[in-house]
Amino acid sequence: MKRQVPVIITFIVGAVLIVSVFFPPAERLGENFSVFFDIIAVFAFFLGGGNLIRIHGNKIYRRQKDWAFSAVTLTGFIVMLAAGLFKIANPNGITGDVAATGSLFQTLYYNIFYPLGSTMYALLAFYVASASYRAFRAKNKEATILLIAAFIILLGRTPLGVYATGWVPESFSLLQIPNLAIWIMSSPNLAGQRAIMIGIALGVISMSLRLILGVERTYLGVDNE
Amino acid sequence: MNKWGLIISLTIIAAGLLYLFIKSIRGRDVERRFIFLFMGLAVAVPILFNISFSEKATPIVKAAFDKIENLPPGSKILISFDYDPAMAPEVNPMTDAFVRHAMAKGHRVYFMNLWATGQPMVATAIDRIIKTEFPEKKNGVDYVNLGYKAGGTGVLNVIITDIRKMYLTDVNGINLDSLPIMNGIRSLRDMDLLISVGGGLPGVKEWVLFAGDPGHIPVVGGCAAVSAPLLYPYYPNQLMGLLGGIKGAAEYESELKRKYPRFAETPQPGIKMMGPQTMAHLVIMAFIIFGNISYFVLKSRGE
Amino acid sequence: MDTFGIWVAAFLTLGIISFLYRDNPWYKVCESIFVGISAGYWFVTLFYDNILGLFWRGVTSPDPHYMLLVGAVLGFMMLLRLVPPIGWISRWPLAFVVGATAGLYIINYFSSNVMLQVQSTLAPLFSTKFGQPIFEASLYDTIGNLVIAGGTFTGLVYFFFSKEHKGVFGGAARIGIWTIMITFGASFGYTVMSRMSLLIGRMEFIFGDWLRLIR
Amino acid sequence: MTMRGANRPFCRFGLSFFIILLLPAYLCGQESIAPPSKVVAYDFKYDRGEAVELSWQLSPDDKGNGSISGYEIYRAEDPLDSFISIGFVSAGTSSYRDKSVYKGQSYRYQVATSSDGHLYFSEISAAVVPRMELINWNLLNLFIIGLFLCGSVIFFISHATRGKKLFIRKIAGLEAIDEAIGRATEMGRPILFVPGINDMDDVQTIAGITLLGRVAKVVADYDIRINMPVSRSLVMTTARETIREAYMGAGRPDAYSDDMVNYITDEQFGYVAAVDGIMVRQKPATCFYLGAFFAESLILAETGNSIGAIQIAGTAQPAQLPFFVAACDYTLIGEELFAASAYLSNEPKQLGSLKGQDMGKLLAMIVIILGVLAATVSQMGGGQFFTDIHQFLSNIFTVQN
Repeated sequence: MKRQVPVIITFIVGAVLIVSVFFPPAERLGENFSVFFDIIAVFAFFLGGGNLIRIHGNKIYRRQKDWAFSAVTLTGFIVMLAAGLFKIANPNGITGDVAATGSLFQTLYYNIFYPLGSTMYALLAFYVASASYRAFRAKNKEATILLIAAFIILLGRTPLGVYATGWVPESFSLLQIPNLAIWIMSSPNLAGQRAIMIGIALGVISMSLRLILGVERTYLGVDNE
Repeated sequence: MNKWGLIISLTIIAAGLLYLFIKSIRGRDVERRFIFLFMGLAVAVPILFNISFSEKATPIVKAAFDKIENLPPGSKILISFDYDPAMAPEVNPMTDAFVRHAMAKGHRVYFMNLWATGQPMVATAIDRIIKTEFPEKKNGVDYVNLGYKAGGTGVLNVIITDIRKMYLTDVNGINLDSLPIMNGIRSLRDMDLLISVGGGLPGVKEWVLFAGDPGHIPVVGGCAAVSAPLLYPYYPNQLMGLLGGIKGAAEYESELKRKYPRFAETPQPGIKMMGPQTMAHLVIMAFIIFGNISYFVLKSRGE
Repeated sequence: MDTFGIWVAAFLTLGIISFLYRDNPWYKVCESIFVGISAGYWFVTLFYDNILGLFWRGVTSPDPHYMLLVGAVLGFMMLLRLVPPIGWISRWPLAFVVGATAGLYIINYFSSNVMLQVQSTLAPLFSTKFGQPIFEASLYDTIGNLVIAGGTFTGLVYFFFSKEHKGVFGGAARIGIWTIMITFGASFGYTVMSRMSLLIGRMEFIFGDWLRLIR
Repeated sequence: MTMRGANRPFCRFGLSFFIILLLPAYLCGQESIAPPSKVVAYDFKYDRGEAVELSWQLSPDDKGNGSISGYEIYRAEDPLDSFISIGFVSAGTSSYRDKSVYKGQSYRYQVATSSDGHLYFSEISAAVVPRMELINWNLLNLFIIGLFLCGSVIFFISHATRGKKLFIRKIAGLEAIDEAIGRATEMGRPILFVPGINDMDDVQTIAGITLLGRVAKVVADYDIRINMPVSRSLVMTTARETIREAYMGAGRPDAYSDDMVNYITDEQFGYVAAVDGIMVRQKPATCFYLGAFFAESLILAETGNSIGAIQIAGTAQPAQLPFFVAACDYTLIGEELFAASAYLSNEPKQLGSLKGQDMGKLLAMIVIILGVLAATVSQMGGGQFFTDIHQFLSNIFTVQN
């Protein structure tokens, strides 16, 4: 019972959703399922948030290494929760939009969340640089092709590409770097994308079928017998 | 100032490149931190000296521009801000340009988000652009902010048949039925154009797959440069036009400026950001070259 | 943003950047703040949008959507994990989610990624208008079309699982992986641009909003 | 003011306005511009009764020279209520799909040529009632091809279950998993498993979790520490269940602890900041990145590289693949991620499904070759036969909606 019911649920839900596409009266079932998922996700957050409090609370309680940082995390979490749920300093009071201008929630968002998020993202520029230096090396044929394609595209996005091949006559305009870059994007790139996309879709179909048919149930922690 | 700035930046960058070149010729690997520092400089210097280049719209950007330009005034355009603060520097110039264009052309604009973190972005865009540059436009008549709903593609699955199943009110809690702009709008299918600006998931691709395709509604996209190659296959059949990264935004801005002289003096963050961007590109290319030089030097020594 | 806010933001920005040098307490503080604040942010947003906005408003509206209760029951089952003797019930909503995802993905990927992508590949190799002599075709377009059709085909060959990559088949798979590598290279080249913009954004904040060195 | 602008208030004032606008059109317009003719409205087939198809014959004055700006579509509920404008199409268009109708309600339509601020109305169409059909025959092709794909997967699954031997080629990234785990054992350092940043409603995450099941089995056998920070609560619960079962299977349930899997935060970069911290502090010997990844892919991979970890990545996000390919030791490209769990299970049933999806690829390849050839030959003047083949293939791969 413990093991069979989930497999049956997966089968029924999956099968019904697939079939529903072909029957207009049932066409909208998918919507309801999406809505259910949203609600389930919030309930699950009680587990996640609870886990966050438990882990960091334990660290502080036991004075483990770096417990002070756990205290910072926990404070941040609670302050943000309070600011949002009680709408602290919200100009429109408790009925206003939670992210109204001037509220503590929005202030924290703009002065803390925003700079942290965008800086973390901006670190990528540095990592792209180190990866270009370290990883983009012509170790074999595949790596060389990747490298050359990347190089041409990069060149095509700079004025350098325009000057470098500006002398190429109009009748061979494809060999001018900016045109070549566009050609790469619209021809071989398109072909590769398509092959990857079709492949992914077939992979998804096969994997989904394995899930629906109960062939694959590792995710339930139930090993296949 | 501009000229000297250019000279100084080029000198600094040239010195760094020379150092890297010598290192790589000797077959030594450069420490990561030096690469990081150099990269930082290559971007910072052009920003400080405000170096920029001129732009011309490529066909795919022009297609996006023309799509909005050719809709009759009063058309219904939905703009979805599907990004977060982290992505904002790259895609905000696009939403700015789209909003300016739609407002100047007299379209009706419906804002929404599929990303929770994008919600405040709409509010700032309304404050910064509509309220200051188009004070005559009225909330609820010329534009409306529907706000954010969780569920990503799930939201699209719902609102393609019925917007009110997801959105009972706008972001300020006003019942949709009392807003003139919502008259006769039942679902996404009543929109004349969908614009999604975003770079992750859900983003432009989901708008195409879950809204544009099933509803036969034209979609125009704006995305971080990283997602652009992924979206090329959808152009021009499923996606009417696409702004890829800052370059796309800069091209759109230049087109907007050309067509509407009133925008000549408004900020053009896209065009402005292309300066440091170009410099960074050159430096990255140098890194790739030097990395390979040092690889081959090392390899020839090893054998 | 007021001055204090800008200084806070600058402190946090530089803290994250300091990680590039090495892990350090400044970064750890920023990291801890980020984790706490963002987890709180998401919970608040999910609460207002899904619980209050979607569920509560839906159930209490004059025309109540009682279907939403099913979602709530499933969500509640999830919480039963906290009660070990009947914790296994929490697998039901999970099974539900997996089934629904599998069902929805099959249809969406099938119609958009398989059908449409195959269909759009079915183009003639020569881009002439019907009836025009073949020599009018642009050479570049013809090469491009050939590459698109051939690249898609060989790319699919590469992904074949049930046949060894040997002989002609292996050769085709080889061309396939090369095409895919060009795609990756192109993606990389394009992405670099994206990443720089973000750094530019942060730098503009530091030099402009904070240090006021640029306008 | 353009005609379209003038029509907005029209919607609201209904009949009275209609007459005011209509009169001048009849009085002064007659001699100059002709209205469209033969307006036919019919129920859009195989939907929920939410669309009406409209077609008409273009006005003889619509010669594409800009003399008319387009057609304004009017609709009235039957029994005759006032006509209101519901849409506008540009000149040269002779059809419209009205998607704002209600099932069971009867409607009549009228189309007006719009020129120079004047409207020239057609006859009123016959009444039409949108109906809901039970079966969507428009999707018959989707059904048949889908049946072939799913059918071949199911066929090979059952084929394999009957004990038929199937060949599956080696996938390098998967062969490396055991080696990577072995390395962690030797070095006595933990394994880091990142299942991407999406929730369980993304099939990539599910693929990552199924792979976790395989990895956890080995981990439980060798008693290696596994650390799995996640960014979604639902993924956390699922992953715990998966790892716990793996430990039970290995006969060491007491070695399992909930602390192996931790929820960090839903926020993408908050999560990345924390995972980066974990990496530089715990120095895992092996890092797995299997699931849906976005911008964080390179941050993770470069940080992992700086601590000298073996890295195995897999995602179906094409935009992130180049970074993983460049910075990681092994990368599962797209489809390989979904095939991975089946491959590693080494069970005939699962391997059969891989053979089944190859049939899908074969179909796509055959259609591409035939279609491209037929299109090319027909382009070169090869005759109706080839045009028909191309048209046929193109049609069966077109999804109508």
